[in-house]
Order: sequence, then C-alpha cells, then structure tokens
Amino acid sequence: MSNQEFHVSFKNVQKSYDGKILVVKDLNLDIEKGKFVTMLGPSGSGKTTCLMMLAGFESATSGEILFNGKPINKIPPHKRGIGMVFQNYALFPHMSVGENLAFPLQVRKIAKPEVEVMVKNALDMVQMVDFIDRYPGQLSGGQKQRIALARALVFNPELVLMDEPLGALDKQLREQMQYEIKHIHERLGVSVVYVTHDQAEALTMSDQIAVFNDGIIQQLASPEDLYERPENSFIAQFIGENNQLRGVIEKIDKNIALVALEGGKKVSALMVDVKDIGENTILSIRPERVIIKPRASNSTDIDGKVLELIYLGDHIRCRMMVAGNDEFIVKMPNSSNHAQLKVGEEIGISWEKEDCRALKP
Amino acid sequence: MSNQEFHVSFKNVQKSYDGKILVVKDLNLDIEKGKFVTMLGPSGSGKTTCLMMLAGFESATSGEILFNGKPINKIPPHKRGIGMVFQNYALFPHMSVGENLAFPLQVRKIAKPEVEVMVKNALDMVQMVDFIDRYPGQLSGGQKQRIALARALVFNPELVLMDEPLGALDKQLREQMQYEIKHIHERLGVSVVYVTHDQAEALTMSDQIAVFNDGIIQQLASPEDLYERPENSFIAQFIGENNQLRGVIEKIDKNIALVALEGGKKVSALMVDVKDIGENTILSIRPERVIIKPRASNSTDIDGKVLELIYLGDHIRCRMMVAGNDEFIVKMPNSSNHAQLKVGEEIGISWEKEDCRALKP
Amino acid sequence: MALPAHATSGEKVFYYGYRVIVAIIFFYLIFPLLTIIPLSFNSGELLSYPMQGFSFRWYEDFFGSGRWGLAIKNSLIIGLSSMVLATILGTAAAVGINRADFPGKQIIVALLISPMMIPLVITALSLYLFFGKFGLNNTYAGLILAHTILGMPFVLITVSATLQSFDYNLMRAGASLGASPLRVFFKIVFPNIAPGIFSGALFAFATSLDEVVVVMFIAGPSHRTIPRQMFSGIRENLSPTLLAAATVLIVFAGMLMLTLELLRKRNEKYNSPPGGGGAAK
Amino acid sequence: QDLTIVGWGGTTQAAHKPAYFEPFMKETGINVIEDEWNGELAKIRAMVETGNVTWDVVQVEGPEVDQGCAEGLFEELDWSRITDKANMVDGTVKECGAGILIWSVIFAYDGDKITGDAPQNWADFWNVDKWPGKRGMRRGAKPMLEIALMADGVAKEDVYNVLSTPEGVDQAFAKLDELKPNILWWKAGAEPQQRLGAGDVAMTAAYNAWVYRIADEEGRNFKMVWDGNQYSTDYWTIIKGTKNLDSAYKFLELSMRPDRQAVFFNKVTYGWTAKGTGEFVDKKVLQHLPTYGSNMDNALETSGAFWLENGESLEKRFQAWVSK
Amino acid sequence: MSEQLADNISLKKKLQKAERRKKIEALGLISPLFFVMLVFFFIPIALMLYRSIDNSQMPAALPQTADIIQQWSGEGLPDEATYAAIVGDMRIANEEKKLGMVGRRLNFDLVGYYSLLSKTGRKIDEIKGPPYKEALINFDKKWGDTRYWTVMERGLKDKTLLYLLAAMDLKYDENNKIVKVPEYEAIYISIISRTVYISISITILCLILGFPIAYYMANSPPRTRNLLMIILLLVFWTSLLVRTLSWILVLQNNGVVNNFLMFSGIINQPLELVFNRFGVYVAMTHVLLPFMVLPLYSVMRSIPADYVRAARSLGAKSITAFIRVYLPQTLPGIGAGALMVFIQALGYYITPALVGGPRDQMVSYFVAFFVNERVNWSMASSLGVVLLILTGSLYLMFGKKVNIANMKLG
Ligand SMILES: Nc1ncnc2c1ncn2[C@@H]1O[C@H](COP(=O)(O)OP(=O)(O)OP(=O)(O)O)[C@@H](O)[C@H]1O
Ligand SMILES: Nc1ncnc2c1ncn2[C@@H]1O[C@H](COP(=O)(O)OP(=O)(O)OP(=O)(O)O)[C@@H](O)[C@H]1O
Ligand SMILES: [Mg+2]
Ligand SMILES: [Mg+2]
Repeated sequence: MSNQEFHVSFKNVQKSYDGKILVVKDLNLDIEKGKFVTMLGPSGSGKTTCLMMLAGFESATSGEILFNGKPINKIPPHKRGIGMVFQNYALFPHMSVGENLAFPLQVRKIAKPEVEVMVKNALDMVQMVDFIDRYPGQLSGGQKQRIALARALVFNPELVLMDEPLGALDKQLREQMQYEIKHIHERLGVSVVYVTHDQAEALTMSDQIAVFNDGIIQQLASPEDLYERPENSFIAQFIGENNQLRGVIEKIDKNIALVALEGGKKVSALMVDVKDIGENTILSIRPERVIIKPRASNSTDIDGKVLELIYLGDHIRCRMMVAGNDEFIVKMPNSSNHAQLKVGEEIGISWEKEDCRALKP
Repeated sequence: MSNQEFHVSFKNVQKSYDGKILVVKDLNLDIEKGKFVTMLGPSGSGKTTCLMMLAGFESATSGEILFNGKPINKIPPHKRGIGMVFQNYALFPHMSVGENLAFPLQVRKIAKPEVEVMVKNALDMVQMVDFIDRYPGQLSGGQKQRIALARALVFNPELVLMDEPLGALDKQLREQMQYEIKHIHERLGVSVVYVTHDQAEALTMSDQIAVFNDGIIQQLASPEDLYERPENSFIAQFIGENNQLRGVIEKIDKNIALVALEGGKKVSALMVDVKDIGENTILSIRPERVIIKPRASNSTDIDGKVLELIYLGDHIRCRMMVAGNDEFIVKMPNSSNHAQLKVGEEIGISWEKEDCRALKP
Repeated sequence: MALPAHATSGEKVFYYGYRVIVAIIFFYLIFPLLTIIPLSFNSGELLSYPMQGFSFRWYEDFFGSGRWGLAIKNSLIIGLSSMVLATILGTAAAVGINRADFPGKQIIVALLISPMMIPLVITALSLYLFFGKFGLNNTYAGLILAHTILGMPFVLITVSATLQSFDYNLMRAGASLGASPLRVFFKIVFPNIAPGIFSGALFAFATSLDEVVVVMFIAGPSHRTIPRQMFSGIRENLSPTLLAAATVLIVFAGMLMLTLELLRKRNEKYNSPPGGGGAAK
Repeated sequence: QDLTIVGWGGTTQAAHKPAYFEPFMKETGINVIEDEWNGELAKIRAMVETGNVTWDVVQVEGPEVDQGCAEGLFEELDWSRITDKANMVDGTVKECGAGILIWSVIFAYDGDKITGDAPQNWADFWNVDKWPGKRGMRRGAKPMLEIALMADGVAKEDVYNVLSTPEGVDQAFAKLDELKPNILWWKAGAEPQQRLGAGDVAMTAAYNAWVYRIADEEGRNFKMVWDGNQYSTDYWTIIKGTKNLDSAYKFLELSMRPDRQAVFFNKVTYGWTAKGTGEFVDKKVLQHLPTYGSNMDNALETSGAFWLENGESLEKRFQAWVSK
Repeated sequence: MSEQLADNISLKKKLQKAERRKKIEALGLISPLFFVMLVFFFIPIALMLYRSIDNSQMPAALPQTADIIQQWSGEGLPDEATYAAIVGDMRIANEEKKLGMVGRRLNFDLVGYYSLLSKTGRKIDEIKGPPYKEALINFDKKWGDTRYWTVMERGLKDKTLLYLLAAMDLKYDENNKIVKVPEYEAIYISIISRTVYISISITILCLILGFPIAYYMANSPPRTRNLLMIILLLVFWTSLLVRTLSWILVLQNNGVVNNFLMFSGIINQPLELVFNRFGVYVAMTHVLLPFMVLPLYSVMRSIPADYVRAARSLGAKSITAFIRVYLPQTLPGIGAGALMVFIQALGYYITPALVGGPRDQMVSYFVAFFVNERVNWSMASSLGVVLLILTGSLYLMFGKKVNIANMKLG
C-alpha cells in the first residue's frame, strides 16, 4: 500500500515537552480509512500526546504526520476537520445540548434549517433527541458521553479521535457504551482513533490495537493476534492474565523448544523471541488454557497442588503451586460438566504446545 | 441457634434520615462469629447506613441491634470495640503511620513499650513495617488501604467493619488487596462485615453475602448459592450475567415447569418463585451455562442465530437471536478445542434443566 | 448533629449549651444591623430608642440634600469607574498568569495582590504624597486610580479561581469543532469565566463603596463619597440621615450578596448534575 | 467656578448658610461648596506647599491666622475690597484675616440632672466627688491648658505667664492628670452638646453658641458657666494660591455687612464683628453672647502670640500625654 | 534520553521558541496591570518609605549655610562665614516663605527653633553686618548657643534619621548621641506595642467566637447552614462604617444595651461601653469576625466526618477525637484566618478612631494624625515604615506556612 491509501500515518514521530525527555520516542503508525484503531497503554505512556499531535494541539518535535497523504502540521486545528471526544467530554457548559451540537455547524456557516436537521439526526443516532434543551450539567455521565460523541460526529468528520471517553463511567454503563460506539462506527464508516488503558475495552472494540509502552508501539495487531500471539513479555503480561514459569531452553526443534522448568520437569513451548539453547526463558500460559487432569496421567503432565479455590460465578479461579510458582492460576469454567477440585488436592495439568510461549525474561 | 450465639443481629431494624423516607426498611441479619459477611447492593441501597448504625454513628429509627447478644444502642461508639475501615481510609493526615496505629492503643491507655510492639506486629501483618514514619499523604492508594486495615485491627477488635475499602483502587491492586484481606481474615478469625457494590469482589471474599436493594435484604446466602440459586429476578440480574427469555408456564412437574417461549418452543426450567400454570415467567440462564451445538440436533434444542462475536481473549462473547431476544449472550471459553462460530450462522443451543430458572417477571 | 441515645449527661449539657452559644454569637453579628434599620425611620432627631414616630424624612434628606446627593454621585462615579478599570486590568492579568509558567511568577502574583495585605493607611499616605506632586489629589482620576488598585486584587483572585477550574479542553474542543481562536474565546472561554469576572467586579465595586481611609487622605470636599460623608457625620454630628445612609448600604449589601448567590447557583447548575453521575475525576 | 468655603461644621456652619452662603449664591450666581475642618493649619500648609489648593475661604482661629500669615499660607487682605476697617469691632482685623465671630469656650451641664448645688467655675468642673460623672474636654492643648491652670487657682492675668515656664506646663498637665480618668474627649465642636444631651457626660467644655442652640431648639435645660471662659476670634482667610480670589473677596465683603451678620447672630450666640449688627439682633439672645457684660467678667482672651510660640511643642506633649 | 536529542539541538530551540511566545503573551497580559501598580502603588510606597529619611528640602532652603556648615568642627560656635551665610539664606528663605517650613523641621529636633527663626525672619532687615555673628547673637542669644548649631548642622543634611528615631521614641541629644526621649514625650513604643496587643487580642477573640460558629455551620444541615451563611455574608458585605455606627448606637450611654439593662433594673447607672477599649474590641471583632469564620468554615467543610468517626471507632471519647483528630486538621483554616485578621487589625484605623478613646488608637491613627493634623509627612512616613515592617515581618513569618488558597472569601 502506498502512503496515499492510509488515512493517517505517523512517520518517525518524536515528541518532547521539555526538551529533555522524549515522551513519544519513535512512532510509526498507519491507519486505514474506516478502521477502528485503539491506542492502548499504561498511564503516562504517551497516548494522549499522540492524539493531541494528530488533533493539532501539540506539535511533533520531529517526524511527520500525514493526513490523507498530506503533512498535517501546517493546518491549524480548527481546519483539520477531525472530530474529537475528550476524556471529560468537554461539553460547553453554558450551551444546551442542541447548542453544543449546533456549534460546529454554525462555525461552518451552515444554514439554520439544515443545522436543525443535522442536530436532530445526530441526537437520533445516540438516542438523545429528548434531551436537546438540557444543559450538560443536567445530564448523567453516560448521557454526556453520548452527547460528546454526537457532537464529534455531527459535522461528518472523516476521522474521530476519542481519548478514554468511557473512563469515568461505571462498569455496566461502560460496557453498554462500548457496544454503542462500536455500532455507530460500523454504521458510519468513519475512521476512529481510540485511546484507552483498559484492555478489555480495547479487545472488545478495535479492529487494530497499538500497544504503547514507554513512548514506543510494542505491537500493532488485531485483538486476536495480540492475545494469542504476543510478541514480547510486556504484551503477554499486559494483555490478559498470564502465568509465568521460569526455565532454560534445552532443545530446539523448528519453532518448538524443550524447556527445563525449576524442579526438572521438561515441557515443550512455542518459541517467540528466544533463540538459543541454554538461554533463560519465561514460559507464558494463559490461565484458561490450562487443562486439568486427575493426578498426572501422562508423562508430559506437570504436577500441581491446589492452594485456593475462588468461586466467581461464571468461573472458578484455582490458585496452584506449579513448578515452584505458588501464584499459578487456572481458570475453570463453572459448568456442571466440569471437574470439581478441592484445596490440597494434587493434580496434573497440561496445555497445548502452542498455548505455551517461550519469551525472553 | 439462639441469639446469644450470633455475634451481631439486626432485628427488624428501620432507619430514616428525614422522617419520611425509610432508607432501611426492615432489616434482619444475623452474623456468626468469625464469618466474613458482605453487604452487596447498588448505590444508595442503604449499605453504609447499616454499617453506621452498627458502629454507632447513626441510631436506628426502630428495631434493635444486638452485639454479642446485648442491645447496642446505649453503648457509645468508642466503647463498642469495633474496628472500622472507611471507604477513603480516614487515616489521620497529621499523624504518621506509626502514630495512626498507636492512636487506638493510646486512648486505651496501653503502656508505651507494649504499644510499640503491637504497632510493629500490625504493620508486619500488612507488610508495611518500613513505612512507620511516613505520613498518609506520602502513601499510594494501596499502601493507605493496608494501613487503614492495620489500624482497624491493631487493637484486636472482635468485629471489623469495612465500607468499600477498595473502591478507590485500580483493578490490579484491587484484586491483590482482595486476597490479602481475605487471608488476614482467615488468619485472625475476626468477624468482618464488608460493604461493596462490586459483585466479583463479594463473590471472591465472602462467606456470606447479603444482597441489599431498596432497604431490604433480598437474599442472604453463600456466594455459590447466590450465583447458582438466585431467589428472585433482582438477584439473578444483579449477580453475574444473565439471559432472560419470556414465556408462559404450561405444565408443572414437581419443581420443574414446562415453559412455552415466544415463538412456541417449549423448554423445561426449575421453578423458583413461580407457582401456577398459565403464569407469565422469565427464564434466566447464565451465558456460560449455554451449550452450543451444530444446528438443532435434538428436539429440545432451541434455534439461535449468531449476530455478533466479540473476542475477549480468555473468552468469546457471542450475541445471538434466541426466541425473539436479540441480546442473548453466550460465553464460550476461548480454547483451541472449542467450536468456532461465524456471524450469521444458525445453531442450536441447549442447557441443563437446573441451569434454567423460572422466575416471576 | 442529633443527640445520640448513648449521650452522657455531660454531653447533653454541652450539646444544648453549645447551641445557645452559637445563637448568641450570631445574635452579636446581626443585632447591631437590626437596630439601625428601624431607627432610620424614626421621626425624631435623637439616635436612640424608643422611636418617636415613623417618617421618611431622613431618606428625603439623604437622597435630596446637596451634600449627600453629591456623595452618592461621587460614590457611583468612583465606584463604577474603578470597577471597570480593575475588572479589565485584573482579568487580563489573571488570564496572563494562568497562561504560562515563567520565573518569578509567584512573586509577581504576591506583588499584584499586595494592596490587600498592606494597611490602607500606608496606601493612602503613599498615594497622597505621590499624587500631590502630580496634582492628582482632589480629583476623580486620583480616587479612581486608587480604588482601582484596591479593588483589583479581588478581581485577580476570583478570576484566577474561575480560570483554574476552567477546563482548557473546552478550548481544544472548540478548535476541534472548527472554531477559530477568536471565536473560541468569545463563544466559549468568555461565557464560562464571566461569572468569575462579574463577581470580581462586584467585589471591586463594594471595596470602593466601603473605602474611606484613602478618600479621607486624597479627596477634596467636592469628591467626598458616601462613607467619607458618614465618617465625618459620625464624628461631627450624629444626624439620623446617617442611619438612612446606613440602611441604604445594608440593603445594597443584601442585594450584592443575592447577586453573588445567584451567580454561584447558576454555576452550580452548569457544573453539577442533579442526579449523581458527576463529571470525571 | 465654585467657591469652597470651610468652616467648623455644626451649628456655626449651619448658620453660615442662610446668613452668607445663600445670599452670596443668589447675588453672584457662584456656587458654594462647603467643607469642614478642625483647625489643623497643617492641612492648609499641605495644600499650599503641594500647590493643590482646593479650599478658598477658611474660618481660622486667631493664632493660626498669624502663623499662617507668617508662613504665607493666606492672602494678605486688601481691606478696600471688603469694608472700612473702622466698621469692624476692635481686635477683629488682621493682616490676613477678617474677623467673623467671637466665640468662647465655656462649660455646660444639664440643669435637669444637676439640680442641687450648681457648679460655678473650673475648679468645680474638676470636682468629681461632688458632681460625679464624665467631663467632656477638647482633645487638644488649646485652651485646655489654660483651663487646667484656672482650675488650679491661677488668676486669669497670670495664666500665660505661668504657662510660659516649664513648671507651669507641668502644673497644667498635672492638673489635667487629676481629671484624666473622668474625661471624655471630643474633637469636633458639634460633639460635646450631643454627649451632654445623651447623658454621656455630666459637664462638658463646649462652644457657647452650640450649647445654646441645642438647648434652645430641643428645649433642653442646659446651663452654661461663664466664669473663666476662654474667648477668641475667628477669621475668614483666603488661601494663598486660590483660583477664585475675586469671588473670595466678594464673599468677604458680603459677610461683613451688619444685616448679614445679624442673620447669623440671631441663630448663633457668638459675638459679632461688624459694628452695628446689634441693631438687627433679637434682644433676648444678647445675654448669651460672650461679649455680653457680665459674661466678660472673668473671661480670658486666648493669646495668639503664646500659642504661636509654643503651640507645636505643647500640642506634641499633649498628644503624647492624652494617648497614654 | 538526552543523548537521543544530542543530534537535534534545534529541537530544543524550537521548543523554547514555542514556550517563549506563550510567556510573552502572558507577560503582555499582565503588564498593563503591573505598570499601573508600579506607577500608582509601588513607586508611591517606595517614595513614601524614602520620605521618612528624606531631608533634601532643608539644604535646598538654606543652600549656602548647608554648604559651609560642613566645615564646622562641632566644637564652639561656627565662624563668621557661617553666620553670614545664614543671614543671607534667611533673607531669601523669608521672601520665599520657606522659613516656616525650615523652622518647623528644626523645631521638631529642638523646641524653640521655630520661634527663633520666625522672629529672626520677621526682623531680618534689622540685622546688619558684617560681622553677622555678633549681630545675630545680639538679636537673640540663642544664636550663640551651640545646641542650636548642632541641630542646624544635623538638620541641613540631605538625609535624616530624626523621624525614624522619633517613631521609636529616640532622639539625638546635645552630643549627637541617640538617646531615649523623656518619659512624658515617649509615646510610639507604647503605641506600637498597643497595636500589636490589640491585634492579638482581636485575633484571639475572633478565634474564640469564630471557631464555634464555623464548626456549627460546617456540621449543620443545608437549610440551617444557608441561613447562617446569609447572616454572616450580609454582615460581611455591609459597609464597615455602617457596622461601626451601629455599635455606637448599641453601646452608647442611652443606647440599646444600656437602655435595656436599666429598664430591666440590672443596673441603675449606664455602663461605659463605647469610646473606650471595650468598644474597640466589640466593634473590631464584629468587623473582622467573618475573615476568621470564612476560611475556617471552608477548611472544616473539607474535613470529612469520617475522621472523627474513625477516631471514635478506634476507641476515642468524643472530646479526645475532637482534640487529637479534628482540631489539628483545622489548623490551616485557623492559620489563614488568624493571619488575615491579625494583618488587618494591625492596620486598622476607622473603627478605633470612631469607637475608641485617645488611649485606644493604634499606629494607623497616628499616621493619619500626622498627615491630616500635623502635616508632618516625614513623621507619618516613619510610622508607615514601622507599620509596614510589622505587617511584612508577620507575613514573612507565617505567610509561607499558611496556604493563601485558604484565604479566599465568600
Ligand atoms: N503538557 C505537558 N507538559 C509536560 N509534560 C507532559 C504534558 N502532557 C503530558 N506530559 C507528560 O508526557 C507523558 C505522556 O503523557 P500522556 O498524557 O500522553 O500519557 P497517556 O498515555 O495519555 O497517559 P494517561 O493514560 O494517564 O492519560 C507523561 O509522562 C506526562 O507527564
Ligand atoms: N446523612 C444522611 N442524611 C440524609 N440522607 C442520607 C444520609 N446518608 C445517606 N442518606 C441517604 O440514604 C440512602 C442510603 O444511603 P447509603 O449511604 O446507606 O447507601 P449505600 O448503599 O452506602 O450507597 P453507596 O454504595 O453509594 O455508598 C441514600 O438515598 C442516601 O441519599
Ligand atoms: Mg491520557
Ligand atoms: Mg456507602
């Protein structure tokens, strides 16, 4: 794909606020038209900074940002035509909902009757038509969020940026809004750049996720790739839950390594970023990928001892002692046809080779 | 069991702040010594109010609270010997960690050397000995939480009250603290009354959970009972996720009802609080208890159409159209040996009779 | 603060005793103001109870007599002009202070609000000596400038407070929605900080209206303000017209307070929702 | 251009209005702005020195007229523009001041409250055992020091001789010390009779005309004690550097007309300065004038020369004394 | 990380440029106000402070004498040239009417100088010389007194400490030594300590009265709270003069309080409640109380009830919980309120002037006194210096510890 075809491209972008520390170190990111791309990363990793550069409220210290193939930095923010949803919504408190939505249309000098129609439509989209005369102060968090979304969309931008728009909502509302945003995106086909530090949110909503850490994109991939095939141990730890076992590589067969764990047991694992025999490695296994068997029935099975069982309704968390790690968690679906364990019980566990990934420590 | 044997008993307790609205309507709750009892309920349901009455900061409008079998309302708060962890910790900002912990001992006129030992021990318990000279302002949220816990325990109360102590922590820290609190409770054997509105937290930690709504305890049960055997549709909805299908009872056989769904399909369900043939009912099925099969293989199977698949790492949520309900969710563990679905696919679903509960609408 | 069931008798005594004490202190606060108002309608000349009859004659004197009339006019001219000046200068400075960090900012802020901290007599003396050289004593210009300086810190403080709670994301939101910077200022920034500016202006006006020390030093006979007139009235002849003036000022204070209250309410309406689910953070 | 005329406020100023200000405005069409002061010459000094002359015509006491004249604070009067000096009562013509009234400090008490033995002189004023209650006195050295000496038994002829010696000054202050705990100080001439009326003081030093007016108007039974009264003349002066010199002269001319003065002295029981005023004055007030026969018997004229010489240091000492 | 930027020095500059523009904008917005403040506040205050030692109009009035007297040893009488110079100077000064000013300033140092100069000035034409020395001494023997010449020499310097010393009850003696003024003239030290004493008393009174009501307001239901707040703010917004006047009406001899007490037979002589220290305390406390209550209230409002509850649940009696847990947390409010009340009280003028007697006046009164009644600006300025030093040192001592944010009102 040539540059022209990307909607937004970050090319070697660096950013420093104080001339000393680079907050964004070397950002390369291409966003296709119509996609929902999420920037995910811990607090302070530079996500907001990237959005601000794209929206034009900060300028890149070096590197280039292309928007529809053209460098963006010469265009002032109010001419970029990028919709934005702010973390605290930034609804204008002195304007009613209707006035908030009309604002971007008025500054574009759109005729009054047309403005009315567009505002109505946008409110319709977020099911808030009845609230047109309320003031933001009179809305609940979720309602504000919807209005912010409608305002960012009402002037038909090609690109919408959202900075942790659901951060302030409670869990139930948050999940509901996730679906709504996703559906609106699908319906309208705009490109969305979405910022969050909640991985479940990122997984739920995105076409692509860029995981930030320390000003660098650690991995850019679809949700499934990210979860199933993390490229380094930061990703493995950051996305989903993860058990870690230490070991040393003993043998390599194509991309499968035989790893000796503490206690001597040997297991096979998919090699990700390790290379050599004798290298130390961390094996990473998802709690829900562990298979539980009655006491070590098979030679490749590993011994485990149940330390604690925690009932969580839809699943049961089982903390075990496995190969010297007493924080080894196994998630078992809580369905009637599943094995029942007891605290203190000694059992065997195993997993599919591909579910066990050998990573650099 | 006679009253004497309960540690705390609420007897027909009512509470109104303004003399008009009853915030607590009719509370009956017995707490056994050494148990971890959680009050769970939506915001405003009166949980804090109950704790405050127990601690002596509010008095009941009518009814009686017994503590070790004796009515409590004549005892001033400082003589009740009840430890309390507040939602925002309420650590005294002008005292160091050590002074905070020493406070309850000093007011009890315990000798200085002994105080020092007890403070050290308490700090040891929460692994914060090194922080003895810090001030609360210099601690992180999780550290504050631990100090608050240590302070509530340092004078060896028989009963500890905790009001959403983890509300302000982020997810990871929160889960970690849940385990710690639970372990400390197990070690010390004090009775704990714990307030939260997070059901996962309640399920994780409690021996017994009292679900509040509207000033009334809807159900008091162990986590497992609550999840598996909700007694009414509020509980079913409030605890865990839940699919609901509407139908009419056609036939009753002992405690199993045959229910006709919209669309005519008939299914069996466990009767919970419905009684008569012809009654409307809501069937409640947990998303993880739904069994997925290739296109309706069995006459009792129900048709479903996959509307959306959401990848969530450890599981996949599948939204389906089932018997006229297009929000029917099925949770499928995301493991390699599991069926792979596609959007638009028509499949059959079923469940165990006991997993489908017929409730009053 | 209801009395709990387990209160000891000592606690009960304290509970009611405390209430009585609070009532007495509030009585102390409001009582003098209450005594002055009825007397201003007294038909007699003596400034003491019992009242001899009801009349508006002192009000007629206050609003009608040359001296008080002049004082009212002067107070309005000086108060309004210094309010406008203080508001413009103070607001601009507050915006500047909030705009960027620069070395010495703390000191500059401290200097700018110093007129509040320095005893009025010193300000008055300094200005009197200084204005003397430039012929500004006994002029409106001198008084207005002096009161501008005295009122400005209030504007600075209230506007700064408003700006601190002003969400700069609103400006960004405005720009992202396509509004030019100028438009953003007038359509978004200004309406949002207007209540702060307005209450700062009221503070400045009230300061001028209450100020007497500076006026005493630098105002000539034709520039006397209401409080200055009252001051000499209290010293020289306690005429009931003073009470009429005082009552008018009390009513003015009440109106001022109501206005500020309305401003605060208006702000609350925008900022906090009625039914929970508050804003972020 | 408005003419700013400054008096001592209160009764006199209220009477200036119909007597002089209003006719002046009528005759000339020049607006009069009134102001008050308490005789602090320094204020005028400040105006002249800073070139900020906002007052035009000021009512000044004798010693200050001389002092200010020497310092160049007042215009030297061109009497031809006012009146013939011969038309003036003796001792009311100065280089820089045209006498406007002769006033006196007496002491007064409320005849309804002190009904038995009446106080007769300053010594009685000091006698708080016999006549308990506060004493009102002017917060200034002049003429309280003279009064103190007279109360201490110094004859009126000797007062200034004694006061010229350091021991005499000490004697005066010592006498004042005796009374100090019982003194309620006043500053403005309008105050003392207010206090007397309000019952704050039992006796008070006061200007005779002010006491008379309140007693007359409010029907109070205020009694004045003339023994040992201190009289003095007040003058109109024109501030040096005024922009309204012509108007000021016009005003002075008008206020030296007997018929105008009569309007004033019918209201205010001071002594007039324009000969012939007596013809127009109501006979019943005559006995209340300081210049009326027996009232002058044991009266002391305040010495301008003495105060010119010693005013600064005595005032300074008085302020230190009174503030302690 | 900085090495990453090593190759990109222009980056830093770019960054600074962007920042600089912001700073310039900020300064541009502040500068009009700053300029106005500079010209109409800071410079006047600086000049006022300078005025306390400025003496330049003296050598300007007697220029030749000022020049020549420098050579005088201080022993014995000055030489003929000096006498000649002073006669010449006096002649000119007398014509220019400057002699009064000179006389007054010298009189401040030595009583008698004023009359000496005015007398000499009036008759200056009668003094014929040379030799002027003899002529002058013959005219008045004070001209032959070295004390007068010491004072003259001191008084013709460009700067003088005379007034600052006087503000501390000090003066020069005949030997140019700094000594205390005689007891009967000493006044300012006691005034300054009185000022501090009254201010501290008022602060304590405000705290005693303010704390209970702030606490009550902070812990009462919204309806009560609003009502009380309205009362407080109404009082706060009411003109200072009105409040002072009200107190006069309430406390005077036939005022409301005395009338009530006499009527109810509790007393039969009116109590002296006003125009004395008691009146000052009552009225000033009333005026300044809101400045204590408002910051206290806002701090108390921000203290959650949980702290006291926590203390109670930990076993503390209500009084212990209050003293050990609640009170310490109100300290920022107490600090802010006390500082505000104290600083304001230090500079108070109007209220004591109206409801106090002569023995209740504070430094400010004397500043006004010297301006309005004495027109001794140097003395007024010197007292101004004292007052400013008092305020400033207090602010430096406590201002840092007290958060100014707690001082906002209303
Ligand atoms: N205006 C600014 N000036 C200086 N430093 C800043 C500024 N804004 C952000 N930073 C710093 O840049 C880094 C990245 O900030 P950024 O806001 O982009 O993080 P983020 O990923 O959005 O974090 P969060 O999830 O907490 O919002 C942080 O270390 C932050 O302190
Ligand atoms: N001091 C009070 N005065 C009046 N009403 C109160 C008071 N405290 C609580 N309420 C009301 O009582 C009801 C129950 O409050 P409570 O704090 O007990 O709820 P909760 O279950 O703890 O809620 P949350 O989860 O939000 O803390 C609410 O409607 C609340 O508004
Ligand atoms: Mg961010
Ligand atoms: Mg609660």
